[in-house]
Amino acid sequence: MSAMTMGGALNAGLRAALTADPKVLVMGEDIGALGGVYRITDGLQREFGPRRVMDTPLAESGILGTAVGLAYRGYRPVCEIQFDGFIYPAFDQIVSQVARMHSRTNGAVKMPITIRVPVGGGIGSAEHHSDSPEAYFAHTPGLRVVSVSNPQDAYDLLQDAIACDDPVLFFEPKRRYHMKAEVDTARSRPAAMGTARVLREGTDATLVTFGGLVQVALAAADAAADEGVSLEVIDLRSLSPIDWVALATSVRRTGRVVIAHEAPESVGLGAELAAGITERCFYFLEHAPVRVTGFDIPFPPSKLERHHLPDLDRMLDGVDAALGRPSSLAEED
Amino acid sequence: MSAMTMGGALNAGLRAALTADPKVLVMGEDIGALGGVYRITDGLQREFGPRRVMDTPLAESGILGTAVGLAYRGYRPVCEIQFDGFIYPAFDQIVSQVARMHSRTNGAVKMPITIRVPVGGGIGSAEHHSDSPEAYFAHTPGLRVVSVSNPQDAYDLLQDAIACDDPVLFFEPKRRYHMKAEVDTARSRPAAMGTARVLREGTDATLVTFGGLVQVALAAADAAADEGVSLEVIDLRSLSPIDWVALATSVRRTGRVVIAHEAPESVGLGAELAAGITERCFYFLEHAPVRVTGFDIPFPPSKLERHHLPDLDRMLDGVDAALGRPSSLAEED
Amino acid sequence: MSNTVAAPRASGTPDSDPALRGAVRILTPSGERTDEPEYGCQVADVDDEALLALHDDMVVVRRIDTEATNLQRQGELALWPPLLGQEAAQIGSARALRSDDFAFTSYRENGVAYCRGVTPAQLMPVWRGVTASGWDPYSVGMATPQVIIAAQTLHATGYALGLQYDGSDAAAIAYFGDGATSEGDASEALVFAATYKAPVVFFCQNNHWAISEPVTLQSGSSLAGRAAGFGVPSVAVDGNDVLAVMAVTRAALARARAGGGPSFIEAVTYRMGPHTTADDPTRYREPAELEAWRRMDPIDRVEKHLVSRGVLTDERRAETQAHADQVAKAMRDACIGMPDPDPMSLFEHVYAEPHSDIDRQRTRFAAYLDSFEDAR
Amino acid sequence: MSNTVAAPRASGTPDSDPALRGAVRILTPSGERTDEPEYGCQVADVDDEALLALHDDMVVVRRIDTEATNLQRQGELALWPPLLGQEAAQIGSARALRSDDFAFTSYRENGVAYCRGVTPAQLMPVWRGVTASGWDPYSVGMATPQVIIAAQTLHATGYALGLQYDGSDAAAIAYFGDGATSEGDASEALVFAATYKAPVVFFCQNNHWAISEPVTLQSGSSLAGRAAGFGVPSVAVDGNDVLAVMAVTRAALARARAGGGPSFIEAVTYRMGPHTTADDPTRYREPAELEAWRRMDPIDRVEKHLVSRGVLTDERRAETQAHADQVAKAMRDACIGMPDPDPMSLFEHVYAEPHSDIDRQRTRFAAYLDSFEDAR
Ligand SMILES: Cc1ncc(C[n+]2csc(CCOP(=O)(O)OP(=O)(O)O)c2C)c(N)n1
Ligand SMILES: Cc1ncc(C[n+]2csc(CCOP(=O)(O)OP(=O)(O)O)c2C)c(N)n1
Ligand SMILES: [Mg+2]
Ligand SMILES: [Mg+2]
Repeated sequence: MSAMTMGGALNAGLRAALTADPKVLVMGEDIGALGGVYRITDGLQREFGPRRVMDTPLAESGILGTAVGLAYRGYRPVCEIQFDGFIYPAFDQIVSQVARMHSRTNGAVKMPITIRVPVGGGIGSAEHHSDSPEAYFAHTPGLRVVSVSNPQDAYDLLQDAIACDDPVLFFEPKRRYHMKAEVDTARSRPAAMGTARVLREGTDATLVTFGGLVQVALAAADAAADEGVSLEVIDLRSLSPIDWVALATSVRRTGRVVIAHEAPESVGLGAELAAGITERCFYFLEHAPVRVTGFDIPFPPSKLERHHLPDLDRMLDGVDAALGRPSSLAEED
Repeated sequence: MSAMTMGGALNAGLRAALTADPKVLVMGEDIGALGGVYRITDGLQREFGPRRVMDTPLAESGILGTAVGLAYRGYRPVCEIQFDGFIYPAFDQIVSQVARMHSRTNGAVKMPITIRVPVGGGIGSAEHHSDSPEAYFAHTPGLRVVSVSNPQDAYDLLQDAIACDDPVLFFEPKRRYHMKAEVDTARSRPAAMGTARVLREGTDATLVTFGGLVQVALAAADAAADEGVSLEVIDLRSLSPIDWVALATSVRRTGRVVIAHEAPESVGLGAELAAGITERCFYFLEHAPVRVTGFDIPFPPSKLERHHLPDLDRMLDGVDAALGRPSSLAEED
Repeated sequence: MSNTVAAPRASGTPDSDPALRGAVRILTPSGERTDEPEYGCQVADVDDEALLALHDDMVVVRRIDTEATNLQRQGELALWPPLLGQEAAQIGSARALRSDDFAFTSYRENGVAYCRGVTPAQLMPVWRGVTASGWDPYSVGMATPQVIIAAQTLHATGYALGLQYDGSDAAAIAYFGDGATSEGDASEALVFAATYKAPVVFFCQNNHWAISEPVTLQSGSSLAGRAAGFGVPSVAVDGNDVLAVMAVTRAALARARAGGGPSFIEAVTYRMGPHTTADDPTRYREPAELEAWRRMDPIDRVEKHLVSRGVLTDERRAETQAHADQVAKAMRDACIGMPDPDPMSLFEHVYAEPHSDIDRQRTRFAAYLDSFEDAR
Repeated sequence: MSNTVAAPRASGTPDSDPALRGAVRILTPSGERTDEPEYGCQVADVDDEALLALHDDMVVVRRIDTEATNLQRQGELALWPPLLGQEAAQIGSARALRSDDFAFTSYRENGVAYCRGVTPAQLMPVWRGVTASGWDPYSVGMATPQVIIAAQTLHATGYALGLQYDGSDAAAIAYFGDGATSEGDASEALVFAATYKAPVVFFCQNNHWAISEPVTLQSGSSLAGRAAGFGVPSVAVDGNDVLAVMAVTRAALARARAGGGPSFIEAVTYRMGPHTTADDPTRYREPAELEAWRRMDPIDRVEKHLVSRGVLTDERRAETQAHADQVAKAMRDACIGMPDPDPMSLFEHVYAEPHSDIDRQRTRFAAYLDSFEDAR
């Protein structure tokens, strides 16, 4: 055990993966000498050399398309996309190539590509630096999608993702890069990929979220507790596949669920969670699943982001709705 | 009134738009001399010249990026993307530029761009020629999304989309290009954009779909009627925004809803419809909304597509589930 | 707003074609073998026998093309992209490859596939619509056909980088068309390949058309010149001259093996058939243009040469024809007999490792299919 | 697997810089005005007074840059991308534009914005995070800053096409960096511009770095050469020579106005500051490199020249300094006084026409905010 920030845990996870498997390569913009704009790859090029830790030309489609060729050749590329908003130029290579190559070739060609993306808001960034694009990828067959919320999961899941023979979108909430916690680097724990985690048990309602909002949800649960409301908090962790068993088990007990994410509401991951939970828990539900999300707007200028991003108050407003209390989210008519 | 195929109605709609407004331009790959691979632009270049009906180089990002510049200059580009699977190279320009320019410039710069896309399966096409990418765009703030199912709507909604000052993704189900019907070209009817349409009234359950599956849904309703089940069939038409009033009105009456689309289920449009309907109709629902969709797989080889695409039987299987009868979609445990 | 044509339509006949001017040529259209100063040496070893073998290849792939087109007309194939007219470009380049080299192609390189050892039977299933790929890429050193224009240029570059890292002297080759050069991916591939000195050959078949669009719409100047601007050595070659194509491809491969990095080859040829069996070229191109290019037929000139050498005897012709017919028959038999895939295969290979959402859908669909069984 | 460096790190000093060799130069680093045979005539009209005005521009934008950097350090701005070292490239090109020309730039062209008439106050809000754009593009003939690398090259091309269709003789100009040339969009823009002969000028500021990546990682050869390969006439210019930059830009604009189509300009300059105020260049570049480029300072050489001409008197210097200070003060005042935006503005301008989902969310959010009011 040693205390690490989430950024440090990711760096350690990458180092461990590079050490464990010579086929692992790290590639992206500014990840070499600079160590990435968030320093997640700090020191790795010096340690493993410029071939295993490659600065690439400034072209995201080129990064992913080249990674496809490297995977074709048996390598396991870990691509860093500098910011969420810069993944779209690579969308075609990800959706039409990375996601489909294994099925296209009837299993002959594997695509063990990990795509690391710093995501989300909360850090006062410029335009295109605060997107939460998870829904695009969770809707795309052939991809796995992971979102980490703390140093331990960051360390474990990054290595699981790199070791996985399928392509994995690995989302890192920027606002948690500096979050510090004890990390067990023993790798003794069973692989966590594909599973959600109950962070706090409760009886009145289930609060489901992931990534940067997990800490907010835990704070909301504390605040709710002060008002005598017992919230169960679940960190989804895996956005594709979704751990329906964990969700259904909780919601069947609490009968109420609030889903929170930063991305816009319409056709967001919350829609799938609400629909899937309703399908599995219809007769247990006391109220329709409630969504507390970013609005259906382009991510706003940083001075406005605190109004756009779900915070403790908006989560509690959602809990009120789920409990049938007065709320701005009271049922439509 | 005159009988037209949907392809013919689209061609007539484009001709009408080009005639009505000199700022309207049509651009895309092979749309000139060839008239497009589906002949939707047949004869337009001869009639309006190669500047207003432009063959473009083979680059989708280039097409959309250039359209943004033309819109900046006051033009109203109508871009044809040759097939659904080829829109991804333009994803960045659509999501980061087309969708955000109006909000980025605080309303100073409008993006009246219409993006026509032949979509969906059912015609035995090669790989990447049968996708249904609507969810990606319906999740993207700043875009409007329309899906047409018949010649009259194709004619009306295409002109509405071109006349709209916002960017519109305009999805045309390939399998209906040859569908024939009487089309009123008078343009007397009120604009239909943003509204759903009840195609058949029913009392036992509501069947919601759009595009190529609308005809399948109507056939399913006929078959259900034979078995004494009365289905209300709604053609969504607008995927962003969604006509919640029309949906809620119907489902509050029937208490049961089946949602069908060709795209994969996870985080698809059906998830939003199920979640949104549950939020609005929770106390009226007799059963959880049921989704009948393509599977979470890359679109399969054409010999398999009939098993992947929702057909009459799978829709009825979904209706059985909604009615609480034995069905392969019976609730999870 | 004036209506002057935004870009010239006609794609140009061989005589007026700027791309052909200065292109490397060894075998003239009249069948004369010239000694080309720079590249001639690369094919000095290609004697009459070797040339007869190349001729056999070209005749066979043209026969495959004809047979497949017929199969499509008869409803046995959903679609077919003919290579008619591009036999020399594909055979000349593919026969320059080593078995450990790796080819990333578009949908039209059935001639390349044939040379890589893909059996005619394996060519069928994709175009019949029974599977997304007819062969295991690793067993033949060739990826399955790429439909997304230019995407494979980056895959070849990445694969080549892997070869470099592995210390192998093998090379990757990317096949793509004139239209593909407009896609951003094609340019990004040149950037990455130049930066990393990747052992990759960019083989562009300029067949003058991208469906209905003439190459003049894709580029204001020569495609070979395009690559030079990225620091990638490039050359234009008469794509209907199998010897010249082989020569420049061997030279490019030699550079790659020696650590000299990427090369770009513009093979100037012509798509004599439709874009695919679904296309109707009469809507957009002049018959005269096609006629002019017929005189450049890649097989004709080889035959003229071999006849003048007295080695392409009637017996030999008959043998080649018999070979072609036998290949065509094997292909037809394999195609017609092909069973439809099992519905449950829908869920196979979506992921390499278990995925709970897929598992649930598989189970439900199996139950759904059973419900019909029960009904019986 | 060997660990040889995949690409050279250092970006090169001016003396050793291949890009600079053969680049058009009129004003030497020592301040001597030479008569450049090909482009000199373009700036024959630029006399001492005009040059003094350009000098004033450069001093002012450098002052704006310093002030903004201070404002960021003081927490008044969230971020700032300095243009230190690129004053001549931005002023020389922007002052060549006509008011009806239109500029599409990246985030770093604050000098261009100043010349287009964007007030210093309007430069602040975007970097303070109160709005996505500080000005109305149509009021100044300049788009708001583009963050997505190279995306604006296509916008400029499309806008230029619109100008052509309108029969206007105005032109569009796209500003982008050396790193941007690697993005597919930059190449697609060259393809579209060449095909349609669009009246657009591609103005690439090769400041040698893309954050921490040297230009050598983006291109194996000269960036100017890149464009030529697309059939777009191009020229490399000493980007720290305001006269030479103005001359080549005027020539390119003249070509565009005359229907000659697109041009590409590689302005060879240097990013003397960090990528942005959030960057730390000491992690990736040699102090020596920066030192060498300091000797090429774009303002120094103009001052040397004007002093040698005896026109840059102490009075004149004082005036310029006063002007710069006054601009900086106006900027600071505007920045510090700036109120935060109204929360309800979140929903404005997402669509130009009513959208029911937005309307619902607006209503709910208003109710949500009110619930706090009520609470009080
Ligand atoms: C990204 C993308 N856009 C459009 C298409 C549709 N399409 C298929 S082939 C083709 C023309 C390709 O021309 P070229 O690159 O010259 O190759 P050729 O067909 O001539 O061999 C087009 C536009 C596609 N397959 N992929
Ligand atoms: C599509 C995209 N990818 C990555 C980034 C992150 N990024 C911002 S600036 C920059 C470097 C740009 O370098 P260059 O084009 O030379 O312009 P300069 O900053 O030197 O002016 C990068 C990689 C981005 N903004 N957009
Ligand atoms: Mg072609
Ligand atoms: Mg730069």
